[in-house]
Amino acid sequence: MLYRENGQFKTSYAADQQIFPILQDRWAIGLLLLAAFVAMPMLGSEYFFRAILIPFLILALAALGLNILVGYCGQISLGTGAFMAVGAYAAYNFMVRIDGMPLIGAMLLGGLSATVIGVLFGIPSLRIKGLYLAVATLAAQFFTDWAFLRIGWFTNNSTSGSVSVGNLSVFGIALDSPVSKYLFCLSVVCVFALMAKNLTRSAIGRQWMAIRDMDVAAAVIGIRPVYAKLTAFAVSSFIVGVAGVLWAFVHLGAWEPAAFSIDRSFQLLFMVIIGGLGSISGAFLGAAFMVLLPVVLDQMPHWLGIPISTATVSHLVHMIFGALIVFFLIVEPHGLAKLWSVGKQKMRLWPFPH
Amino acid sequence: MSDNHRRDAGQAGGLDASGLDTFPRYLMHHARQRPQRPAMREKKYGIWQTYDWGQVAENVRAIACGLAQLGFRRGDRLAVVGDNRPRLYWSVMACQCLGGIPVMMYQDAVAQEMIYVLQDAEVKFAVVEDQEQVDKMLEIAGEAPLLQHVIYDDPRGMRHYGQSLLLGLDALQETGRAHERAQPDFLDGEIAKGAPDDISVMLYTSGTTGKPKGVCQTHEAFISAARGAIQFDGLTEGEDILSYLPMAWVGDHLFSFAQATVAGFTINCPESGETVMTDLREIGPTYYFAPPRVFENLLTQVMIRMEDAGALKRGMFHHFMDVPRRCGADILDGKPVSGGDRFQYWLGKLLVYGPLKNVLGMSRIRVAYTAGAAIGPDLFRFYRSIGINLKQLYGQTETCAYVCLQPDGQIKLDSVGKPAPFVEVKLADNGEILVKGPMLLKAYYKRPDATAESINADGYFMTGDAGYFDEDGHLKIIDRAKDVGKMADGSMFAPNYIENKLKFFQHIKEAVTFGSGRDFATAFINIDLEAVGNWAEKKGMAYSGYTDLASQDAVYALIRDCVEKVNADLAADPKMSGAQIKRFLVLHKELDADDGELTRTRKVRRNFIAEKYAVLVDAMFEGRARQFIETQVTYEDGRVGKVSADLRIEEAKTFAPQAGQRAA
Amino acid sequence: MDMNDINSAASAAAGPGRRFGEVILDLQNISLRFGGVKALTDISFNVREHEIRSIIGPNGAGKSSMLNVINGVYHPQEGKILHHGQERKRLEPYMAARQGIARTFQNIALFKGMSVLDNIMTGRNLKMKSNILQMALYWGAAQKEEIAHREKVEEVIDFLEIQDVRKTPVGQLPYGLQKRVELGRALAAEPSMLLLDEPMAGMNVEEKQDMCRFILDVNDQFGTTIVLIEHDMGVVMDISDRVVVLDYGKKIGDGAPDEVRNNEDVIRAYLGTSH
Amino acid sequence: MGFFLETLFGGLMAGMLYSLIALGFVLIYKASGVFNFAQGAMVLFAALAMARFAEWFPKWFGFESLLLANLLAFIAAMALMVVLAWAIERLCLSKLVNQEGITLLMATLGIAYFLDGFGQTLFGSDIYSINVGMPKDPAFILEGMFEGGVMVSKEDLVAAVIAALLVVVLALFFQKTKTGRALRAVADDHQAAQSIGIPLNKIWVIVWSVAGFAALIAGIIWGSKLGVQFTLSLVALKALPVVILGGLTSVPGAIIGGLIIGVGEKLSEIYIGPMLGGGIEIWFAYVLALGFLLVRPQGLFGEKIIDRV
Repeated sequence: MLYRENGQFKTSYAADQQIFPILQDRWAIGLLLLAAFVAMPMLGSEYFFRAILIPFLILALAALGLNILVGYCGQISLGTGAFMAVGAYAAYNFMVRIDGMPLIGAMLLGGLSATVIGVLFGIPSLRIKGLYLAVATLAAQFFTDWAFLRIGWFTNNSTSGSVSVGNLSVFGIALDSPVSKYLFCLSVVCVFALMAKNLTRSAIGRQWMAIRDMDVAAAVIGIRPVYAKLTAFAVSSFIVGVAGVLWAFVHLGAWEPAAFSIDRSFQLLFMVIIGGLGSISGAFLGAAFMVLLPVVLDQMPHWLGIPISTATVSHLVHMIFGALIVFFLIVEPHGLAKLWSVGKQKMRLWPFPH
Repeated sequence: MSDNHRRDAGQAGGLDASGLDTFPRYLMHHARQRPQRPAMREKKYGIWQTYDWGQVAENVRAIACGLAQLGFRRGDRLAVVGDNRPRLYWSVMACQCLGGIPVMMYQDAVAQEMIYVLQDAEVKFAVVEDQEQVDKMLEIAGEAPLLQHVIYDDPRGMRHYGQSLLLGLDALQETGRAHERAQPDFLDGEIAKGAPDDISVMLYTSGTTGKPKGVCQTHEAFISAARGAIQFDGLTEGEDILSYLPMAWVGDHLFSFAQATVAGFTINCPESGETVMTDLREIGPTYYFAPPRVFENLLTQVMIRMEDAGALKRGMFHHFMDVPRRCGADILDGKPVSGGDRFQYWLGKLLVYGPLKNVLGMSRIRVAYTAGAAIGPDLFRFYRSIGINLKQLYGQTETCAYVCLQPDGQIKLDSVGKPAPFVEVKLADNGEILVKGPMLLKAYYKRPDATAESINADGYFMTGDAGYFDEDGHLKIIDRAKDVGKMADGSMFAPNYIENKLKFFQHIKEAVTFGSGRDFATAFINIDLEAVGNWAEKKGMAYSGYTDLASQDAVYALIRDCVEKVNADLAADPKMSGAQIKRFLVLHKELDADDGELTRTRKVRRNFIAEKYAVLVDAMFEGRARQFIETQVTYEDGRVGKVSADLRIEEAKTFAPQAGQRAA
Repeated sequence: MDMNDINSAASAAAGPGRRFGEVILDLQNISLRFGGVKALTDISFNVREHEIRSIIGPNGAGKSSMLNVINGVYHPQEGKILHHGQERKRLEPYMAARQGIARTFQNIALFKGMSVLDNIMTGRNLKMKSNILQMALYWGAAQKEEIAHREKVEEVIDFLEIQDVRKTPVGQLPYGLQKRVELGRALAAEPSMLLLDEPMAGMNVEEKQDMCRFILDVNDQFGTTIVLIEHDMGVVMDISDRVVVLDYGKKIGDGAPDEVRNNEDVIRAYLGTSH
Repeated sequence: MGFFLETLFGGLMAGMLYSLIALGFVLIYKASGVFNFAQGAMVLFAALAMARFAEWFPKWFGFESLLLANLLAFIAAMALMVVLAWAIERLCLSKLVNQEGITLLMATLGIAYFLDGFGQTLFGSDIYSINVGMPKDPAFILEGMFEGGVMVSKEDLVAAVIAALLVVVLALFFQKTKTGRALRAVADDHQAAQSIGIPLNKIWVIVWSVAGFAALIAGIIWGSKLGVQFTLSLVALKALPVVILGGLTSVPGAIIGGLIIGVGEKLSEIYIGPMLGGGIEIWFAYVLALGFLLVRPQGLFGEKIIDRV
């Protein structure tokens, strides 16, 4: 309806292959970024940053990483929490053991550590598929849960089992306020989202999708399954690891292994399914949905004046998520992102139905 | 009485002192003035490959020199056959540079039809698009002995063609570049030899009667027509036009070739026939020209697609389509309108007109023209009401399609506007429209008899159309002058006029009326398979094809309704009330250009049809209720078959002259 | 079925000047078993450069298994394969692709979640050299490479006349077009040998005609060697240079189309029953 | 030595329970190709139903007999599991026919989440106990061979007997009843199953009901031992490596796999655990299964997977 595409013709492949080929979309994304970077910091309350925006951004980043593995490459993972944990603890160790380690450096090193572990646990994917792989990734989950709990070295022999970081700063700017934390997360997420998008529209992204859609055919045109799958594990774990660092350092500040339990893994998988397998925007939509729904449900009794206990709310959330997973798998496996793009397509063809 | 209308009486023609009086000079001028501006774009390999004026000039020079090297001389004829491709336009320009005459041919003509033009125009060289056209040329080369070289643009599938006649355009350009390097001044010399009254192009008339005639137009004629139009509508080098109508049609030659070359704007060539709609959407031309049937097909598509929409959306669509019917014209023409309507129109623009234009690829249109046939009032109103500045013009191949234009803000549904700049229009005593101006043809090729017949002693071209000027000086066309006949009782019978009224109904695709010298008028109807088919599907009617659908009772009832509405309309016009359609039938087959029933521009060949279907005509006037007929048909692949049917003839209500109401 | 149209299209394009080269692929005494089931038994035949080599036989004769052996999807338990004169050890499909062998599948094996353009782009993947970091930045070399390969892919799209669907998800295309896209994906790899597994199955006459034309054009313009499995005898006999006939996993005939047509074993096993 | 045997027995007992849960997985996988991640949630759901019904019925109907309460609760819980099986088939599986395994797996994850929430909404989320009269005191066996004998929990013994019985019952069901044979046919060939005259969707309902039954038994045993609480749902995750080890399609595989994992877990915890800091029970089973996967992906008793192109 709002689209005016006449005259937006492409005279070069570079223009044709850009991420948002439609002018109106570029405007929309520009406005969105402007709102996120400028308007939000001026308007948002502290609660809003702490409880909604920051978790949303970090979980979206993790979901983005997971989506590369599950949505683009078709390799299931139930161990996302483990890779987040690896990122978080690795970064923690780099911070406490190396003097003057900058936050960004620790974050990237944390990501790299997660990559190593991710690839390690991804190796079984070369021989096994689907549910078997799910078990392999679960193994990663349980193993790391245990390792960070029981092996004192990882926690710098913290007696309580909990570790914490303080006095974060980036390029000399202290991350002490919710707004500064929010802006830091936002920047990281934007950079990674862009890079993830670039990968998925490049040769490597096509290799992943080829493996996902039909692995035999992919091998026959010269795609090495080993390479495609392991790169997907590597890239996915890297992003997930970085998200783990942000979750631990920026969002929590002090944490124990339970922060990255199997529940986290499931939560992220659900985000990806509800948001949309195989799309970048799906990760954001899924994360927004998963973060907002409990908040809304929590507030609902107040608005409606019906007393519902917090426990009941959390059970309701479980039920709704469970039902939605099944619903989306049946009705729209590509999730909210697909609904969004269908809506967009309708807008482009408005007033025609198709 | 003789009525004489003319604009810019002080100026004799379109040429001025700038020295830009031939197309090659214009080309070289743009190559110097605006070498970086896009001259042509072609959707190929997924993107719009762009050629700026500098590149176009370089390519044209290479082709021209290549042709010269092959022995192409001044005055030689070069046939150009194919879809709208940049390199074919360049070939036209190259030919003009050398003082040759491009002969534009319809690319969908079968080989046998092409023989005539090749022979008549004594074509020596041909530039064709692809293997398909090459095959046709090779098939008939034996019958056109003068043909020396066939140059093809697209080398696809040509590997094993060993014929010495053939040459690739790439190879031609290579030799041309070598030639140019050897004799850098050669081509400029040839361009300098050109004169404004040299023939710039030969376009063949569609030949409603008799064999096609080659219309010879000079550089001056087309340049004047182009300049006049550019000045009239304020066109600039920034316009974009999508060229997808046959290059052999005068409309494409004026709008795409001549005007773009004069104004320096951009020609855009679609990727293929299947992608025109997508390409139109992408380019979003600012300047647009198409015959009414294109607009009609688009509207039919719009309506059919809207039918699939949900009830809410459909309701919204129809509601907002009604708003401009009330006030749209006034808003476009800047007249005062109530605030409520203004708001509704604004809302409609947001919800319907704007998006609709976007989907149709018409968001950026500043000026759009239609011509070539009468346009239905509903159709015309539709496009104007969604905010497209659609106007009508009047002209023919012999006048570079340039006689009358509708000025902005003075749009009438049933007129073709005022005489265009440099054009003088007057009416003969029998109502025939006579025109004079720089855009007139130089001659019909090798047909002095025909030339003399159509240009009178005072230098006026006799259009053969009958019409009159209304009180505002707008020209109104009624019919072909020779077709306007009299009924047995002496009242006027204008078949085209009635047929057009019939064709304005979406369910009627073609109509042929008879009545000259008879007691009453009758009509053959062709239903529109898409529209009627859709209508039938909605009613749950089963049908197995055109012939079956055309014979159904419900369809007859539908058509009778249309005929009666036209009758009511005719009854209101004292001059026409005697020509109401009393009997009609729905033909069992679609009239087809391949069967010779339509011209290539889809005009009905009435006399041919009257002869071919004489049994049916007789049956209608003799009052029979049924008539058996067997007809030969030509299929798309060229095979010939027969269809037969026992056709029903039905009566339609007629109205007393005073009782009629305006319906259409 | 009336195959005259296809035949004429084929012979027009085949024309003169076809050149056969050396034997580039030599299969010697190949046997393949799945568990206890014998799919191929002691089969030997060769493929010459630039020829169109057809494999025919009734359903279940082992034709597809043969192609799968050639490009490394299956590994025969016995026998030798010489490619360009060198014996091939255990070969994985992606290695076959590296050696210039591309193929299409009997049941369309397109990447359903991707557009036509992306599907064909995957065919270029072996030729793309950017590393992950460059791709993530999508800048400089990576973008240039992407564009360069897009140009090649557009040529394939143009060649196969599928311009109007280039951005359509392949799942939405009709069957005949999907087959064409699959051929496009194989062609994009610029293979020296193309294995086609029933490229015309399920097509109407017009689509078959088009496909025939494409196959002959590929063979002719790019000199690609083609190994073809096809059920339509009219097509096979018309466009093949040599034909090998399988029945129950055994070779029962091999030679020029006319020889095969007159071979009694072949007539009994195959032609006699189905034609 | 005595200590070793004690550990071994302990492991076997735990393994028997793993086997029970794994049985549920195998049944469903065999009959419908679905890897049922919700088996754990079903165990929790069944156990919650059992515990709460046994608590509520005496109050609602005014009787005090523990036996009657347990009996009624068992019947009601079983009925609930049948309804659940029917609902899952109706609302979910029937709409995902012919989807890829990975999609079905994610769907069962959704079901698991839903059941977790649903069960706790219906029955509450505290810790409940199931008292079906299981003996709680330990017994000593083999006193003649070792000093002090070997201590085993009677509860475990009873549980093991029940589990073994269940396996026998299921085996009989599959071998001797018409429905059971149909179920086996389904596993081999869907069309053959239809020719027996039982519609596929009905078979699925039956299979899920049987899996529900297995879940209920497992739930009761675990619940009476450890109390019914949310973690029960996670215990079921332990059964995953069991099926991998034993082979997804093999009933005996589920039993033997369960025993191996149970024993391995306990022994490794005692003998390797201290070297690694303890608590390796959590991952031992998984790492064992993972290692096994790399060597023999089809498991001990599973059918070899052949990809045909």
